[in-house]
Amino acid sequence: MAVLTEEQTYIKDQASAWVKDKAPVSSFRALRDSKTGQSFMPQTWRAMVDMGWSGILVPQQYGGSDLGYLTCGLILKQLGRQLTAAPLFSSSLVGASALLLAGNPAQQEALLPGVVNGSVILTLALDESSRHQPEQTALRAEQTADGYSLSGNKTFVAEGMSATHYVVAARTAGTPGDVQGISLFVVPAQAEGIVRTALPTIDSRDYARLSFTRVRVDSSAVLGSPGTGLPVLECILDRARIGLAAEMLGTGSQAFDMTLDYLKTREQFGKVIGSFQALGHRAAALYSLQEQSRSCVEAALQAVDNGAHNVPELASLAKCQVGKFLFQMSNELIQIHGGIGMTDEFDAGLYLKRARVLEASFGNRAYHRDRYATLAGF
Amino acid sequence: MAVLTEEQTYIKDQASAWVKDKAPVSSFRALRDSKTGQSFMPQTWRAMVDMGWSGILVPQQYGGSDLGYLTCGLILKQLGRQLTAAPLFSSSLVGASALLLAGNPAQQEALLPGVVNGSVILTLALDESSRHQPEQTALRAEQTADGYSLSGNKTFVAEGMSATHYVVAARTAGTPGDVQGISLFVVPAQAEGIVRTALPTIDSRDYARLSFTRVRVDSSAVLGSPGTGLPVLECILDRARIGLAAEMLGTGSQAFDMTLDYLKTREQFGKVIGSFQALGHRAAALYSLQEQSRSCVEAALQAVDNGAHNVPELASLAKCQVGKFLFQMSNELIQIHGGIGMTDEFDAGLYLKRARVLEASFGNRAYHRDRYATLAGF
Amino acid sequence: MSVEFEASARAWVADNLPATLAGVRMDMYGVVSADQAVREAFDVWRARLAAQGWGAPTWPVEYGGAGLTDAQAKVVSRAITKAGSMNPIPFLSGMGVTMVGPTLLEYGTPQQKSRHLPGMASGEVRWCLGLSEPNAGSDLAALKTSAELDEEGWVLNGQKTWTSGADKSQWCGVLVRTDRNAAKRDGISFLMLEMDQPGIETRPIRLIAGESPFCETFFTHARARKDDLLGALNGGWSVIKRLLQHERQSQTSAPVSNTKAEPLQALAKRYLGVSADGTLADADLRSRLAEHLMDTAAHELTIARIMTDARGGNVEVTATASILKNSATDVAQNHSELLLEIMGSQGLGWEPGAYSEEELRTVREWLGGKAMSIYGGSYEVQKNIISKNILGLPETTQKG
Amino acid sequence: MSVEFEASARAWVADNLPATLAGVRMDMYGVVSADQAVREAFDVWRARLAAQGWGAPTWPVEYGGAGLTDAQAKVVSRAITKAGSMNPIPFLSGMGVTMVGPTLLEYGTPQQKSRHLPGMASGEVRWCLGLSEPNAGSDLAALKTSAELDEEGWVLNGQKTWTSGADKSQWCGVLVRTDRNAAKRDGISFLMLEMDQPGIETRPIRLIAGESPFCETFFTHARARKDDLLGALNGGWSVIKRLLQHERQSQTSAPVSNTKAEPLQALAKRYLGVSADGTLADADLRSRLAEHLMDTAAHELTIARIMTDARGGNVEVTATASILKNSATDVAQNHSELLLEIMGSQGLGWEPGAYSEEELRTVREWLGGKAMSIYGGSYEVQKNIISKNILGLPETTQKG
Repeated sequence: MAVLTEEQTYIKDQASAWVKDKAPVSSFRALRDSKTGQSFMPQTWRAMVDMGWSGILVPQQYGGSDLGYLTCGLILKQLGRQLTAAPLFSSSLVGASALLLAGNPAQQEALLPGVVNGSVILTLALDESSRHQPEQTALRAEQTADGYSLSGNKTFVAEGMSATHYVVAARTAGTPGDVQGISLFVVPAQAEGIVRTALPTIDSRDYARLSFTRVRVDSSAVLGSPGTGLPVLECILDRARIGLAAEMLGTGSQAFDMTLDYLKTREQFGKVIGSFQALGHRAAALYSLQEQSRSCVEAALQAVDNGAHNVPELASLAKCQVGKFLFQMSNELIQIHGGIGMTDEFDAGLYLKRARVLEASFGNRAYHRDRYATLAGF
Repeated sequence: MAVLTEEQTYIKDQASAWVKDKAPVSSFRALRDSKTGQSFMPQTWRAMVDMGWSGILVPQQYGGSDLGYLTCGLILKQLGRQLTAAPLFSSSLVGASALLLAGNPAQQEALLPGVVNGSVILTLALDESSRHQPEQTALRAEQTADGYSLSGNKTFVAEGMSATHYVVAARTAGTPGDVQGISLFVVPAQAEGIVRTALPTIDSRDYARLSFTRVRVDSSAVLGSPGTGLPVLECILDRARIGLAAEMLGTGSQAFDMTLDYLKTREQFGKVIGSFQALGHRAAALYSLQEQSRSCVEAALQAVDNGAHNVPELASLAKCQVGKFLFQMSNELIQIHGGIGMTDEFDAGLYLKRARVLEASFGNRAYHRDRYATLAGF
Repeated sequence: MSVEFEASARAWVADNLPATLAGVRMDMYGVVSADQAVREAFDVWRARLAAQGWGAPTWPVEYGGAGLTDAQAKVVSRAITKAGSMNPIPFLSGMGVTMVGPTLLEYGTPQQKSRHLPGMASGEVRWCLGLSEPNAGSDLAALKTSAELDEEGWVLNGQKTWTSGADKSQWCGVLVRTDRNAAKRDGISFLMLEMDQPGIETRPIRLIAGESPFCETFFTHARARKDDLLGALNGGWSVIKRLLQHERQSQTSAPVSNTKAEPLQALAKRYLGVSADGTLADADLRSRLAEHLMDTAAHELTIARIMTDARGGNVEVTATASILKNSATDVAQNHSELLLEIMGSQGLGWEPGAYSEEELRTVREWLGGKAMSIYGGSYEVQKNIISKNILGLPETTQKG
Repeated sequence: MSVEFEASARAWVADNLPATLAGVRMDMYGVVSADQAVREAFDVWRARLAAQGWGAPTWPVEYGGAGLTDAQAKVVSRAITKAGSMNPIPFLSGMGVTMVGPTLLEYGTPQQKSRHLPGMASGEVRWCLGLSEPNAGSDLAALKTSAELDEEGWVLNGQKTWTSGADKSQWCGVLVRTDRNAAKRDGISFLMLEMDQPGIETRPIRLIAGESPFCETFFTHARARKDDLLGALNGGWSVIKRLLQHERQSQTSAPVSNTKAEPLQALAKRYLGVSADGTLADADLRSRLAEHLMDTAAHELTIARIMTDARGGNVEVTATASILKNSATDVAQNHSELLLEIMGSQGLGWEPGAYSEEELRTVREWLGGKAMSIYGGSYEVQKNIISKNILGLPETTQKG
């Protein structure tokens, strides 16, 4: 990967050590089994904020460190390894990116400090059906005397129950499918007319369905220029896809390490199972997939930091390649562990379930293959 | 498979023995290296005719035995095993099927006896581009006072150089892409205005490109009713696809046997290479593919004999599944044989080359996946 | 086989199937209904089937069967299915009718047969099987659970796992080590014992898909009668090999799931919609869906071919049959993954609320289905069997 | 590294590259042209490069090199490429500059270096390598070709195969058995000998793709000078291991084919056309094409990552690098298969007439490319290396 700066190396090592020590998969399991309905532990989130992770993409003037996406990705990868639950991805990366790319100084001034100190959890509310289709946005924003009135539904909203604010993609003109007529709004979660319902997903994380009934916001809530929101939304989404790919890489890499360790220690027919050539060759193939998707993820993170022109291609590439790795890896994790892998007591199931949720987020492999082909002009 | 009749069992065993003994792959290699431009050995074809193979689909009244497609498939599979070159598939199956399905008594009377005694080689001239797209037929047939005048081009015509007659798909109305307006004609290869050029393909078999320049035929040359030729053409094509699938199954099965034999005899690192688990598992996967495609091919052959309603589905299924098997098998044939498999001296290359030609004939896998989906209503 | 028999079977079902049961769902533990009347009707139905010998129709009448041929048995079950119901007894007997019973018929003494078979055939006695042990996995022969003979009979000590239905069964067939000094497979015996005794404890296993029929089963000085040894002493390996063949049969003859429910392509169109030309909106998925449907058809045509060949007495049958366990697994698991992909974010639900029953069931079946490639001879073991027993490749060796 | 150097390199090329050569195609045997003038210009170009020490720029000046750093060497070759030509010497020297040379630099005596290196660096002496033997395949250490020492020197007997360019080379590096009694790998030595002698016969090997540079090479009392033993007696295994590392380097740094030619998607649109919405007419192929382009990008980004890491002195490099041989193979072979599919019946031509040059070349490259997963450490050997050396899994064992 890119030769890291001293600071990046420090943060990477810090994240790796901290996550293993303070937020390992066992604490996620405890949270899941506690049935408190809590989607993350406040003290975990607090610690991340104190370490400055919530401000990594935010300029100093708003209390952040402005270290960029590669640094943020290094941390997300570590969280992915231990399935650590926190709003870091949804708010500190996606929400912050939305404000940085589309917000005006006043909006940034109003929310970024909160994003950095953790008091604001700003998440994107986009999908309306079971699929990721930005241009199909249907939620309507009717112009009113002093602003807009939003009505419609959103679903699969990450951190949707704990969010304090939403970036809502809405239609100010046109019909679902039109690239024109989409606008972005920042809406407080407490706004009158918003009803949120928790989605009890297999990964026991925070996802919500939102219904908007004549939710009134004034004109200052518009992020960017009304009606032309799709291009900037795509920029936000590409950063989200790349950040998510970094988390997925971590999840897959941990699954790989667990499997490799099992191959080296588990005995059957009086032999370590890793000595069976067929398993060895499968491990080699998985390792190759891991290394290649890692190359894509790191290249994509750097491309964002360098303002490269091919961020869209790299975003679809990273999400798709790491998606392929994680899909196979999560299945092999179960298969190679055999019976024990099927028990809830063992962690394999947690990784498998999380893997499918991540795959369905921000466009699955088929979505990004199609997008990559379109971007490549065929 | 279907429990065979005594007669079918006899013919199957006879074919298997005769092909190994009289028309093995070594004689095909000799033919290829002879550079005589001959596409098959007359005595081989003569022997097949004498055994009655050329008349298996033809009713007794025209000198055939009317034993049906399953029997014909059993023979084609054996030819496929040894890459035996002969017009059996193109003329005795495809040509005969065209006459039986679309021909009137006069046309059948005129040509079927010749098809049976081998003096007539009747082959289908359909493709006009590098792809198999029946409805894209563009070769025009203009109505004249006493019949039609054909102008246009055909390519990838099997047995095109040795054919005595062609079944030509032509357009009497509409434009390429229209399902209406396609008609079938029987045209003598010697007809004025036909120029044929040999296509030197990798499998060293007989394929030709034909150009038609105002080729005059009278109305009696029309096979079936003019303008509505596509439905019956599809029926002919399905029989062709199923017959070809049977040949492909034989080619793949022989490749499998060669590979299995090599796995059992070839030593490396002081061990028989078949004892390496990774290779054993690959052999198991190939065996599974072979058995499953065999089920599809046999079911499809029987469906034709039973006049089942789902012949189109089974035709695409058989061509596609056996295509998948043959593709992987032909590559593994080379890979597992290693260096020796790369040499022209060894037969692996002959099977690999033939495999790709068969794959491209009468619709490749992608074509039949698409067709299967369409037939299934999505 | 005679048309009369078919007619008489239909007639019997018509006369004896309580109307209240038609179409009512049943699972491995009985009828799924809170309605008392339905539950009583179910007991009547079970009793009538048992009295008719149709709980295990191919078994001899003396052991609670009806002495029917396989063909006749098929006719019977078809008659019951046609009437919109099912024969619950094979399920109520746990591993009894499908596995332990057939093995008992071959290896059991007359006394053992009359003692154990009728209870299975009537569905009144549920059996479980104690085979796998922790840390043994696919290596069954490595089992450690021991049985020693004292004056009153066998004394068992050890632990089994993946014993399906152990917490609900009255009897258990268990594989034990009766000779520590013999070679792995030569020191094993097959014992039958009652579950309701102080020496046995069961603990249900929670799986990634949630609740499961599986248990961990602990034997602490558990007791089996001396004459409940099935087959020869230290001859348990041949008994179990036969028993597992019965298991494989019951597995591979099971239909592939998507033939039951709404066709996959219809469901896909419902979730994804279609393009202007009527094809599925997601062209990428469409190709993979078509390929999956073809693989499914190929698998089912292979089962059909094997059936025909078997009737024709073709010897290749067993060879071809060896691929079925894995191809059934491929088809079923791929089917589940495709369902999840089709349902998108609606295919990720764990608990009710925002998801349809179908969506929740799909997710649980997807998770539960991961077991198909692990239990009953793992995917890898199946490939070893094919490469060695069927293709005749030598044992795996050093190096390479 | 200094801008001046880059400028001076460009200047030198501008002054010394004969204008007639710009853009003229060259292959491993020299310039591809019938034009006498061009052929003479080519000899001039080679001589000037040699005089400049740029045939093997990183070698010491005393051995015909220019003592440049790797970075400087890259600058030189870029300067030549920019001028629309190439450096033919590495090709003219066969296995000399890329493999035998670097190994000689490490293991050779001063005498051996001055005797052999200048000829390689000037491109006047072509070298081949006699390593594989019939029936040895991936198991190099099983070689049988023997060498015995008599008063005049080494006497070689045996047969080699896959000796690339043996029929056109002046010298050969050959791996021979010098101690039958030692363990496989401990009885092997590396000898250098002249090809032009009565004891050596070569026979070209015809491949499935047609003509090939490979030969079978027969040694019958062939002779090598006593002091042409490279490395220690019976120490040939370490020599060859090093030499094969040089081979792998030259392989994996080679660019992936489709980055050169017309982009695959453009070619696909040319052959298949597009639908109303501008997407490729064959939607099924479109998905697989997209996946292939992504796999290609992932492979190339991995090469790039390794380069950066290497500069950063990251130790993980070698681990990651171990996947490149196979991923390069996957990408290249899949690329060829897709090309064939795209070209349809036009992608099946063996001889000119009805096919374009591009179509014929595609077919030959598809066939030739099957070798990628066989030579230079087969696909299987690569996976063994990864699982054992990189992932640390134990040697393959009995059973399973």
